[in-house]
Parts: sequence; C-alpha cells; structure tokens
Amino acid sequence: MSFDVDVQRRLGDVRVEVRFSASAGLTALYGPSGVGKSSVLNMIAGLLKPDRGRIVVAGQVLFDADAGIDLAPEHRRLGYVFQDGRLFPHLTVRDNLLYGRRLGDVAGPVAFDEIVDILGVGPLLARRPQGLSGGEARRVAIGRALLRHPRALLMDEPLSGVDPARREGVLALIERLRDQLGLPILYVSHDRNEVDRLARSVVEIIPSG
Amino acid sequence: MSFDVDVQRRLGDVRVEVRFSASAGLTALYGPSGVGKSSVLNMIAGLLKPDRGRIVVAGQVLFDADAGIDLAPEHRRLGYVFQDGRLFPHLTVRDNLLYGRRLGDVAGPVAFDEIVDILGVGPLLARRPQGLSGGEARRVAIGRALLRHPRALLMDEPLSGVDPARREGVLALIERLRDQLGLPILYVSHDRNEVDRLARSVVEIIPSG
Amino acid sequence: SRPAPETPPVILAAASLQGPLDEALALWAAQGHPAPVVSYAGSSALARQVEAGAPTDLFISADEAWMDALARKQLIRPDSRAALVGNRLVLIAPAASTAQLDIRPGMDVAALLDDGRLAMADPEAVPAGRYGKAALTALGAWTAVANRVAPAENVRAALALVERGAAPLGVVYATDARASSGVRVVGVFPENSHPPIVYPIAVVAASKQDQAEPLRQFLLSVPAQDVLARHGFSPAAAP
Amino acid sequence: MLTPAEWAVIGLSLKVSLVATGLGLPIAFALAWALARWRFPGRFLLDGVIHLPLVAPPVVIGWLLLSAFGPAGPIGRLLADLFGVSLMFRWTGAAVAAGVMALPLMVRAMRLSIEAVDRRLENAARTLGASRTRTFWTISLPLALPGVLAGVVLGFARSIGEFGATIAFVSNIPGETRTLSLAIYTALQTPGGDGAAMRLALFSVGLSLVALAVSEYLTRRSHRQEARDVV
Amino acid sequence: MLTPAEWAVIGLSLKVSLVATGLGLPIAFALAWALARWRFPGRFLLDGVIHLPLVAPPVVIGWLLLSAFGPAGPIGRLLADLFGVSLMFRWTGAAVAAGVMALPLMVRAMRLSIEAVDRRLENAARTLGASRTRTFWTISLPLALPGVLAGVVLGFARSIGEFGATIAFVSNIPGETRTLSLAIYTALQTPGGDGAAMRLALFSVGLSLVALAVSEYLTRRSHRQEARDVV
Ligand SMILES: Nc1ncnc2c1ncn2[C@@H]1O[C@H](COP(=O)(O)OP(=O)(O)OP(=O)(O)O)[C@@H](O)[C@H]1O
Ligand SMILES: Nc1ncnc2c1ncn2[C@@H]1O[C@H](COP(=O)(O)OP(=O)(O)OP(=O)(O)O)[C@@H](O)[C@H]1O
Ligand SMILES: [Mg+2]
Ligand SMILES: [Mg+2]
Repeated sequence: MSFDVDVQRRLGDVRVEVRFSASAGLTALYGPSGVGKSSVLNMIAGLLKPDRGRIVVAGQVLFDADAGIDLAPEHRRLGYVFQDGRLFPHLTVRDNLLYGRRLGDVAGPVAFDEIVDILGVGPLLARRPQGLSGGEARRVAIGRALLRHPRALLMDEPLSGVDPARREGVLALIERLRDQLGLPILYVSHDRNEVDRLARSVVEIIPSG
Repeated sequence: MSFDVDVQRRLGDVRVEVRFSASAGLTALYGPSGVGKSSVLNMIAGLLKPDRGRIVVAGQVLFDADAGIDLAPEHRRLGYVFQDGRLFPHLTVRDNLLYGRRLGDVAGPVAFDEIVDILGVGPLLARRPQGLSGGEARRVAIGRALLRHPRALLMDEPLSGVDPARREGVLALIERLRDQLGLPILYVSHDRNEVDRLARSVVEIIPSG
Repeated sequence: SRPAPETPPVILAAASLQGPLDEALALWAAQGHPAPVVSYAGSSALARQVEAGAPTDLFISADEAWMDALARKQLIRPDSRAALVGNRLVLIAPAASTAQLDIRPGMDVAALLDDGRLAMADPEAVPAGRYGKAALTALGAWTAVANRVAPAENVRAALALVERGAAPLGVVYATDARASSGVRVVGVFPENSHPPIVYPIAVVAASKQDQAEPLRQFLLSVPAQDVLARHGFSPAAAP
Repeated sequence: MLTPAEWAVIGLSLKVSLVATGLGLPIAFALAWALARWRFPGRFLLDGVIHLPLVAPPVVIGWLLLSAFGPAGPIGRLLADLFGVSLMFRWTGAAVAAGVMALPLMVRAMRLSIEAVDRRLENAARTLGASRTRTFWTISLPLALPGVLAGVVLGFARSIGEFGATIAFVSNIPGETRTLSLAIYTALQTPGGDGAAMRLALFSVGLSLVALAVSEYLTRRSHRQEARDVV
Repeated sequence: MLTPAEWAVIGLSLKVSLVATGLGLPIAFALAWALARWRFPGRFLLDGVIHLPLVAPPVVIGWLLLSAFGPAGPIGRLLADLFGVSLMFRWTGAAVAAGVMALPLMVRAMRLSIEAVDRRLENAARTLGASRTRTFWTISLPLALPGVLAGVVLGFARSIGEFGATIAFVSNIPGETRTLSLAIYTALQTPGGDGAAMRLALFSVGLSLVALAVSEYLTRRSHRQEARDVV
C-alpha cells in the first residue's frame, strides 16, 4: 500500500473523517469544496495533527495516535505542492527551487536542469517570487516539491493556473514520476480530465455528519 | 464597444503590449502564462499605470495617456476578481462581501441573499477568511466583486479551485449577469471549456518580442 | 494675619535641601502665609530655568558658581543675595567597615582605599565634588587618589555607592551622612581645608511677588535657621 | 496604604502620560506613515530628528525644550502671544516633554507595522470603491494595529518613566510637574527616602503593567483568531 | 576639531554602545521569540519585567544594578567568585547598564516582526526537509529581519543616549565609564559649559545617524524589491 490513511479531525464545526488505502501509482482525492481534502494532505504532511488515527505512507508509519508515533514534517520526506503556493519571498526562484535539495545527492531522480526546462522557469531563476505571474509561481512551487527528492508526492490542485501549453509537459512529468520512479502520488483536483488521465484510483471524500 | 483597450507597459524584461476592442457580452482573455493577462486587468482596474495607451470601458474613458486622463481605481466602478483572492483578513466573510456595497443602494441587481446562496457561502458568513478552504475563499472573492454593483467585471481565473458542483451555479450566474444585465465581462481563463461556454469573443494575447 | 495673596511664591532650591527646607517652610505657612511652591532639582537645571525666564521668586543654589552666573546676567537682585546655610564635608565608610583615619595633612587615604575607589560627587562638575577635591588637595591627599575617584552624579549617588559597598570610602556632606544608617562617618574635614560651603539664596530679579523678600528674610531668621541646624546644616555668616 | 500626596502624584503621572501618548499617537502615526510610504527629500533627516530624543541625553532635550518653549523662546513667545498659554512649570509642559521623549519609540513600532501592511489588500479595497481615506481607515489602519498598540504601550511606559527632560524643562513642582519619576527622584534625594522611592517605583510598574494588559487584550481582540491551527 | 579627550569619549561611547547592542541582540531576540511564540505561565510577568527599564526612572535601574552587580550583590559576588570579574566602575558595567535600558525597545521591535512572520512559510520549509533550526535560520529570521534591524537601531541609539542608569551604577570615570552622554552632562553642570555640551551632542547625533544609515541600507538590501509595482 502506498497510502494507508485513517484519520479524524475537528476543524471548527466541520468534522473531517477520512479512511482509505491506495495502492501504488497516483491516487486522486476528490470531493466538494470544504470537505477536507487539503486538511488530509496537511495531516499526512505532519502540519495538522489528527485527533486520532493512523497514517502510513510507502510502508512507513508517519503517525499513529495509539502508538504515540508522530514524525516531524521534515522527516516524512514528502514533496508537498500547496494549494496556496507558499514560495519564500526573500529567496530567488533558484533558491526556492533548491531549498529542499538534500545535501550530498546533487543528482536526484530528475535533474535540476530538466525540471527547470519542463516547467519553463529558466528565465525566472534570478528573480524573487514577488513579481511572478500566477502560473509562473505555481510552476516554481511544483519544481520545489519535486527537487526535494521525495518518497511520495502530495499535490493540491497543482495545475490550477498553469496554461495549457505547460500543462502537457507537467502532466507528462507527473506520469514519468509515477511510472518510472514508482513514486506514490496523492493528487487533489476538481478537474475530471486530469483525474481520468492520471489516476489509477480515485478516493472520493463525502461530507460527514 | 464594451472594452476598448490599447496599452503598453514594461515589466522588468517583459513588454506587455495589448490592443483589442470587445463588443458587449463576455470577452475571454487567453494566452500563455506570463504573457501579461493579469497585468492588463490591473491596468484596466487602475492599479498598474500603462506606459502609454488608452482604456475605455462601457463608453467611459478610464485612462488616456495623451489626454492626461487617469481615473482613480475607486471611480472606475469595476468588479475585479483577483487571481490571488485578496480577502481582507481582519473582516468577517460577511463584511468582506459587503465591503464594496454602495451606500444607499441596498438592493442591487442581484440580491445579497441570492449571491450568498448561489456561492454556497452562507455557513461561512460569520467566520474570518483565515480558516477558509481554497474554494471557499475563491467563492467569497467572487461574491465580493459582484456585490460592488459594478459597471463591468474583470475576472482572473475566477473558477480555479471551485468544485464542479458549485461551478455550474457560478457559471449560470455569470451568464445571467452577461445576458440579463448586459454587464461587460473580461474573463481570464486557461480552461477551454469555460471559455467556449461563456465567451462571445476571445482575445488571444501573444508574447511580444 | 494679612489676607493671603492669590499666588504663592515659587522657590527653586538645590535638591540636597529637600527635607529640612520643607520643614522650615512649614513654619512660614503656619504663620498664616500661603505655602510656597518649591521645586527641588540640581542647581544647574534650576539656574537654566531662571535664565529662561521661568516665573520664579527665590533661587537657592548649592554653590556660588551658579548664583554668580545669574548675578552676571542681572537675573537676581544683588542686594538680596545672602548665605542661607553652610555644610561640612565628611569622609564616610560602609557601616560595617572598620576603617580608621585621622583627617589631617599628610593622611593616607589611598592606603585605606586598597584597590577600591573613593566615591564623591563629580569633582569637575558638582559643588560637593569641587569642595571635596579642594579639601583633599589642601590636605595633600588629592594626587594619590585623583585617578581612584568614582565621580557620582550628586552627593546622594556617592552615598549610595558607599552604602552598597561598591566603594570603601566616600566624601559627602555631613547632612547626608548623618541621615543614612548604611554608612559610618570616619572623620570630618577641617573647615579651613576647603572654601566655605555655602548655599546662597537670592530673590529673582523678575519676581513680582511681594512675599519673596519677607520669605527670604524669614529663612534667614532664627526660627528657620534652627530647623536647618537641627538637620546638620551649619549657620552661614552673611557675606 | 497611599498618602493623599502619593495619590496626587499618581493621578498627575497618569494625566501627563495619557495626554503625552494620546497627543503623540496621531503625530507619531503620521510621521511613521510618511517614513514608511513616501519618498521625499529630507526623509533621512526627518528620521534622524525623530531619533534625536533617544540619542541625546534627556537633559539636553529638556534644555532644548526650555530654550524653545520657555518664556524667552521662539515657540514659547508665540504661544503666549497667540493663545496666552505658557508651558513653563505646567503639567502641559511635562506632557510635551514626555511626548517628545516617547516619540521615536512610537514612530518606530508603527512604521514597522505599516511597512508590513499588504498593499495588494489596499488595492483590492480601492477597486471595491473605497477612497484613499476609507481604505486607510478600514484596511491600512486595522492591519497596522499591532504596531500602533505596541507604539502606544512603549510610549506610555516611556512617559511614565520620563525624568531627565521633564525636570530640566518644567522643573519639579509638586502637584503640577512632579510626576512619579520626579517624586521618586525627590524621595531618593531625601536622606532615608529609599523606602518611599521604592514604594513609588512599584506604582510606576503597576501603571505600566495595566497598560500592558490593556494592550494585550486589545491585540488579542483585534486578532481574534479562529481555532484552526495555521498549517 | 576635536580634542584627544573628546575622541576618547567618542571611542568609548562607541565601544560601550556596540557591546551593549551586540550582546543585547541575541538576548532580546530570544525574549521576543518566547513572547511571540510561546504561551507559558509567567509570560505576562516576563513582559512586565522587560518593560521595567522603560517605566522606572533610570536612576532606580542604576541602583538596582548596583545592588545586584555590586561587590555585595548576589550577581556581583557570583561573577567575582567564578570568573574574578567585576563590572563596578568598568566600561563593561556601562555596557550592561546601556544594554538593560535598551532591552525593552529591542524586544518590542523584534516581537512585532516575529509575530508578522507567516507561519505557513515555516511549515512549507519543514515539508521540504528543513529542521526547526534550519527553518529558523533560513526562513523565520530573514523574514523577521526588519524588526531585528529596527531593534538594533533603537537599541544602539538608546545606548548612545543612556545616562541616568550608567552614572548611578558605574559613576562617571573619565576614560572608563564617561561616555558621550555623561560627558555632555558633566559639561552642562558647569556654568558656561553649554558650548562644549552642544559640540558633544552633535557627535552623539552623528553616531546615531550613521547607525540609521547602515540599517536603512541593510533593510533595503534584504528587501531589494523588483521594479514591478505591487498591484
Ligand atoms: N476554525 C474553523 N472553524 C470552522 N471551520 C473551519 C475552521 N478551519 C477550517 N474549517 C473548515 O474546514 C473545512 C476543510 O477545509 P479544507 O481546506 O481541508 O477543504 P478542501 O477540501 O481542501 O476544500 P477546497 O476544495 O475548497 O480547497 C472547510 O470547510 C473549512 O472552512
Ligand atoms: N519586475 C519584473 N521583472 C521582470 N518581469 C516581471 C516583473 N514584474 C512582472 N514581470 C513579468 O511580467 C509578466 C506578466 O505577468 P502577468 O501576471 O500579467 O502574467 P499572466 O499573463 O497573468 O500570467 P498567468 O497566466 O501565469 O497568471 C510575467 O512574466 C512576470 O514574470
Ligand atoms: Mg483545499
Ligand atoms: Mg495572471
């Protein structure tokens, strides 16, 4: 199982309660706005603590309320493309991209130059995020998560704002990561086309209570 | 002519140069990421000053470099749905929605309750934007721009992040504004389906030199 | 008693007179006069306020220098200048100290200091420090301690240094030493070892207050002088 | 527990500090705004002048105030001629001294927060029809509130503690300019007055703790955050 | 133009202020961080204690320092026993006094900026593999930099201007503890010393203008913004 998630968490009046097991490949997380998709990713990433439950990714227990296991986010080795971008404003695009690069392993599964090329962010490398257009910022965020050399990917509407021309390249890249590297990917999207093309399995979250 | 735009502006190394006239109805602005779509909307809204050019919306000259005309943003009476949301963090969702309401005209073309209903933000009214999900925040931003009772609408990828269920309602609302109220709308989207459904005309911006 | 005038007289007085002067003025008020308003601060600040034309009636300085400065600028009535009280200088040590020293020419203050410092009001700037320097010089002890001095902001601050054991010895006014339980007087400097310590008083030239002159005379009169003497001030001969 | 005279001193201190902070607030905010938002010639110099009361020993500031606002000073004469007002030996003068000394602290805190305000939100307000003025009151100011409150607390605390400039400017007149700090000084000048000084010092501290508590409460109220963790 | 004695005073002032600000910086930052980020019992009290040097008249702080660091004081004795070090009448004592007086200003400015740091960016750094420590150095601290610089400028300026606590604690020893402010005060004590005082005051102002300029330069460099207007 690449993702084995069973979590529960209150957020204000909303109760997010999700349970699913996903085999290898890309799993789409689908569901209405506000149902808790981003919250689930945050719980898997270690940023939001479930009230109870258990999270296993690629065979490693990341969280287990009963066993008292709660790995720090930096030890989970997940690449997370946030719904809200979150580029570091004080770093150049290059430094943003390289922020998660692990010391030592200079040559990751996909090379820096190739990722920069596919994402078309080459001309932006020396700039700061502030002046980037919506789509440019989005692509930098994708690159940053990939260059972290993660064990699995969490992607929250990664292609929103990305133009059709680039979209094709990024989709192909995701497929490559999925197939050649066997990277487990959890993918949130409202776009049926994307989901149909990429996902081996779809987990649909339905509002609880 | 509902939009009569002829502007030019340098942004770093990029030169944004756009000229188009759009008749009534919804006009889609289409083009690759970073070509300057958002910048054009910012110029029309009065937030970014063109280096030279002229902007006429619904018969009113908003900007004319040669004639020295440059209306303040607050006098342009445009409803602008920003690509990056921009909800006011210190106000409740209700106060965000009502921020642009013009004193006196309590009953606008579309009633508050109806907009709240279509956007499905009723349960959120008393909350602050901070905890909103991506799609929730997006819908509030749409509502805020509509409730300003604008003379024309600028929408920068308004449906990104909005789930399919709500999307239908919002699309129908936009069509209603377009047809029943005859509101000129300038609409940026990378989604061909949306554009095909909504747009009477498509302006494609191509990168200049 | 006469009908009280609308505004009471305003006195600017050196801070070290604080307690005793208040007591003497209480006697004046008890005679049916309106209680004067007194502002206690450093002589330099007060003199500058007189210079700036502040509405005041009497000025009491901690030394002659600031009174001279005002006199030169004709800001005081020359005929009203008088010596209000005098004071004495003493050598003090922390209460627990066993230091013994005869205050006389040739005494060895430096030896008593060990590697500590001699606390006194700043000899370059503060009246009490100037008197102290003069006295130590006259007794031939200054050169040995000149670079062992801890120059304090005023006498009270010098006293605080000794009280808290930060300095093993200090030179302060007798009036301050006697009011502190934290220090012990080692000896009194001979009166002839320094210029007379005088707190001069004068009526401010711009004063329109009829009470100023009577009040000045009262402060120089026996009942008031008795009060000041009870606090250790010595009567000063009129100049 | 407190003598009537001590109560009077505390009341006076409160009055002086509240007036100093209250009048200083709009001036400091205007200066902070100008420094944060505008580029104008002399901007750097203005910044330097605002810092002056911090850099020069307080007595120098007191003396400068005396020279300017005293009966013989240019501003002092103007005030007297125009309004028949004099600050000399008056609590109003003490408030001016405290306000001047507090100014650099207030300006800096406010400027930090103004510089942190997201201009894009102000722009959004403009497109929604808000004038510059309305944008300022409904968006910029509320967003800069943490700095304004921090500035007010710093300014109030500094006003309570202000001593050197006050005594040099308006002297130490009981009931008029003898604030807590000056009363503490006066007590310390009296032989055996340490106890009284410490008592008064405790009240200074008490006053500023109250100010701190109020500002904490206001900050929290304005930022009343929803329970959700920021993730 | 300047006498050697005046040069010495300026050099000493610079040394004292730099040491006070330099050593105060990490302490102030740690306190600001704790106040901004942690909820712990006694937090409000800590906040109050930090404000103390602002609220109490400087001479009171000087005497408290004297009581604590003097030869008979608890910390003074500890320092003497452990390291054979005494701060009494030393420039190091002047630096401690200046640092203590500057602390509340530094803490407040830094705290404002720390509170404004976007926690979501820190979280993003963590998911990218950065430990808490690396996140702090690479994200939190650079983002809080405006407040740190403002704190340093305020602290440095306050240190240059510090007078009351210093003279009460370590007195006014030429070459050792007589900083610019104390020299100015000394000059003002004697009739006719105004000229010398003003000369020295100008140098205080000069020093702090330099500090201001450096901080402006650093702030601008760290926020080197691209030419694009924020829209
Ligand atoms: N403090 C709170 N009080 C009430 N509700 C909250 C609070 N914090 C979060 N929520 C709600 O929790 C729900 C889950 O949010 P989440 O961001 O996970 O949704 P999502 O499925 O990612 O939606 P979207 O598709 O719109 O991004 C939302 O409805 C949100 O408003
Ligand atoms: N200071 C600057 N230096 C260089 N380039 C800049 C600067 N400011 C803006 N730009 C560039 O201007 C271009 C136009 O940006 P804009 O946001 O208008 O693009 P867009 O068409 O909306 O793109 P998207 O579809 O990605 O939102 C972008 O390539 C952006 O990087
Ligand atoms: Mg979401
Ligand atoms: Mg855009």
